[in-house]
Amino acid sequence: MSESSGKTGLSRPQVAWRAAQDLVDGSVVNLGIGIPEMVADFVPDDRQIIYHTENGVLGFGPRPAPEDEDPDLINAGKKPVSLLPGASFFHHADSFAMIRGGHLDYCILGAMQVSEDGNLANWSTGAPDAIPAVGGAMDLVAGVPNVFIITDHVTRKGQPKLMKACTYPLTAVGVVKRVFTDYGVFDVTEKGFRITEIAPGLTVSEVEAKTDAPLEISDHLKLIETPSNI
Amino acid sequence: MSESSGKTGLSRPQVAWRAAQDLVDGSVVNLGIGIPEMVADFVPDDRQIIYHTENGVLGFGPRPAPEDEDPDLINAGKKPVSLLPGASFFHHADSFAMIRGGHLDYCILGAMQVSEDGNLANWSTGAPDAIPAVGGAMDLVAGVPNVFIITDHVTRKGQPKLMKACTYPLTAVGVVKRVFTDYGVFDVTEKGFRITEIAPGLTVSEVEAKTDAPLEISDHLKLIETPSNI
Amino acid sequence: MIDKICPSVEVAIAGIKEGATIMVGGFGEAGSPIELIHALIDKGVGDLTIINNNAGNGAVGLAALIGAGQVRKIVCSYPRSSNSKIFSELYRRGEIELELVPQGTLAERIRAGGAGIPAFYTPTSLGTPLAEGKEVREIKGRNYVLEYNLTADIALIRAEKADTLGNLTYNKAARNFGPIMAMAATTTIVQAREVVQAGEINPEVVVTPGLFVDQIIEITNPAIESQLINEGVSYP
Amino acid sequence: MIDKICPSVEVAIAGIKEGATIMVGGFGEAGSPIELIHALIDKGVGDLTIINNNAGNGAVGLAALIGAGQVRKIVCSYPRSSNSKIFSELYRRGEIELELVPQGTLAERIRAGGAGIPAFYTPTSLGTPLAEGKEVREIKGRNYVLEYNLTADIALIRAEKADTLGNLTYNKAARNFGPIMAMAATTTIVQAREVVQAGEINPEVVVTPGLFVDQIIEITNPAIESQLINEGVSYP
Repeated sequence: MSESSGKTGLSRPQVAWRAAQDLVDGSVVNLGIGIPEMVADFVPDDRQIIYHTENGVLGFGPRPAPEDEDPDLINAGKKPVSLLPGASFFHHADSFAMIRGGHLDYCILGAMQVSEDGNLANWSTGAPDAIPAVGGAMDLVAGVPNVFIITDHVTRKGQPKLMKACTYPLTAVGVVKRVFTDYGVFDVTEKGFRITEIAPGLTVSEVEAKTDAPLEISDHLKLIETPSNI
Repeated sequence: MSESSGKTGLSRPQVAWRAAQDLVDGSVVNLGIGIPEMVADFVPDDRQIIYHTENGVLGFGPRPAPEDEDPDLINAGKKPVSLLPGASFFHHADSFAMIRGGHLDYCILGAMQVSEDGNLANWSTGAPDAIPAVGGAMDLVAGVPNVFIITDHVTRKGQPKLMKACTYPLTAVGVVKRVFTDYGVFDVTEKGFRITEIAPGLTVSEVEAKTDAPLEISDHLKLIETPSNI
Repeated sequence: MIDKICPSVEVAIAGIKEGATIMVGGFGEAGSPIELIHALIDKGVGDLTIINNNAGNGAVGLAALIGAGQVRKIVCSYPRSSNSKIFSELYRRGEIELELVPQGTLAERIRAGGAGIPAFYTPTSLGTPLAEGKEVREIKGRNYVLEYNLTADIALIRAEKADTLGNLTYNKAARNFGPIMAMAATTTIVQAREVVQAGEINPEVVVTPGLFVDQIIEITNPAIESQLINEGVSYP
Repeated sequence: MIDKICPSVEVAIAGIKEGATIMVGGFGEAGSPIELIHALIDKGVGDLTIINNNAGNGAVGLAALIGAGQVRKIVCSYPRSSNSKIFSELYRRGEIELELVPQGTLAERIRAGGAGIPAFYTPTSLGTPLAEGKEVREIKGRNYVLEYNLTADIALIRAEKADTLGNLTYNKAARNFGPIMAMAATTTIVQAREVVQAGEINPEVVVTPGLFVDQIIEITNPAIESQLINEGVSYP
């Protein structure tokens, strides 16, 4: 999923595109900081998605032109956003009431590790000199019914991120529903990870070799076909 | 405190006037339904009091002319009110956050019984055929730092309402600070009721005879002097 | 694409089922969604649990719903009314169940239900009959009562303005329970005095953001409960 | 009579004492009351506990307050910053204490502090290191963590408009923690871009009712944190 050439699997925009296809029309979605933000660029034109950011905006749109930026109108990643018709503002307790109260449909987050029982680790390596920082991730995964993860399938050092068990400190237990990686799409089921779609140029055994948990293979395993312009 | 003639002690408007004198300039006050509402009529002109009603209005004013009444602008007693400059509206959870969170300065309520340890009973006689109805009283007395009571000193049948112990179901334990009756002004202290002011035409022993608890008599016991036009 | 506007009150409430738990907005008549309640009477579904601050006035709106025998239980703070005996007669006959809740605890339980908070501690009702059987806990030297949240299948509320995405504003003290009930119900059905397009309500003044609202019906001139009562109307 | 307007930032913050617990509004720079923070640096009171979502950016505002050594402890959800090492260096040296709180739990604990709720249960952080040592309780088949409220001596917040009674509106996403911090502090001090007379803010659009606000200072053109950082400013 790095942009370097010669690599198999999907590019990051392609993973974001793939995740965007699973958002149902009319749903309310919170996108995590970083790659998940790219998902908004790839929602099919015939679907209306309402975006929520935990710092108190519902119904925001793309980054505005530089001259229209307002330091008081930012998303959770502290980047400027625009407003779409029908937007609203609210304070932090109301914003997290939405999140924790189950009023969002999806959140799409990054991950350091995901375990086959749906545990998520995405806030700390636990290293002694790391500055711990959790933000809103623990609330999002505790309250939003559909927790999707977008992540590279392996770390920069080639270590698996889909694990039998997470070794990093947890963000939550048993919350992840689906994982989108450069290698494929993985549902988290009662039996563990099930690969339902695979990226072009990869075999299931290549994916298994880079996954630290058994993979159930869907009876309907599909090849991911991304549009040629992404 | 009935309006019938030939009775000693203060009239109801006089009791309301007396209570109004104890509200500090700039304070936020919730007035209970009924006689306590009369307090607003007697606040000295040089003091600004902000009135709160638990159904979501801060800064309301007197009942408007009939043609200006709005069924959506009422107080907790469901009577029409007007708005003063600087008013605001808020929902019920925010309204009771104000109450329970200690953001009001005074509430002035009616009572069926008050005990010498500050217990209040004002919502139910406990009679088997009574329809129990509590409203916001339990929240007000739990959250507002200065709970004042306005009440007739005795019931219509002549029974004391200032008690050694309440016999009716409680609204709260140990919350009442001061009681204003047609007989006088009573502080609730660690030692019980202390009479600090007495109504014209009454002796302390007459008050004691109508009180179901010992009375400590203030060293500075005062005669209540009400303006001649009230 | 999202459009929450319904063509009729019948369509708006079509999904309400026998046995539902329904939060009904309003403090007395202020904010009472009277057309939605009357539609519910016309529909005739019964065995309902109603959560409201009161138990109705006169023989219209909530009182009429209770009078129609559709309500099994009511959760409220103040069921007494100077102008209605409907609830009190049923209650004395043991034909309706009452859960009496202090008003602030009622509001906070509803807000908690909408906010994903299952339970909280409150000083309200400590040492009173309404705290009997409830857990008491000392926190920083003071005792508090444990209260659980309230949720509902349906919320029926009245708003002033609604846009097509469900953003709402209210009129004055008619706001009361509307915003928190919209949060706490699985399906929130709104009667609004005016429906506008998304973008016509300033984002700064939205009181209920659209994600809390499911169905909207425009009722330009809602009946005024106290007027109906003065005219001696009883519904239907 | 009530008038909460102060003649200067110095007067507005005059009551802040050594050792105070201070809630500081803002999410990053949005809503950060930068002139009030800088006044606090000028005043020099120390041993402070700061409650904020973050731990400051660059070398201005909150980061500068921390850099000045005035902060003993910070309660926040996200102390990392791409453009400031002030907190992280003090933290690694053990010279500042950190209480890390999930953002929603932080917001709810502050709101609870303002609402007279001493403690509540939440699903957030269950099974993670941030729940270690906390009570867990099963409610309706799911486990929840017990969290206690947060209160403060002082809240410093930034508003858009304030009237003389303390009613506030905010600008866009600068609202964030302002309304709940104003509720949770004994004394709430506001810097507002515009001060108006009571009655000039529509009662329907007031976000923070005046009873939550104590002192107001008008700062018509507040400094923009990111601009200061881009210009390489460090305060003082």
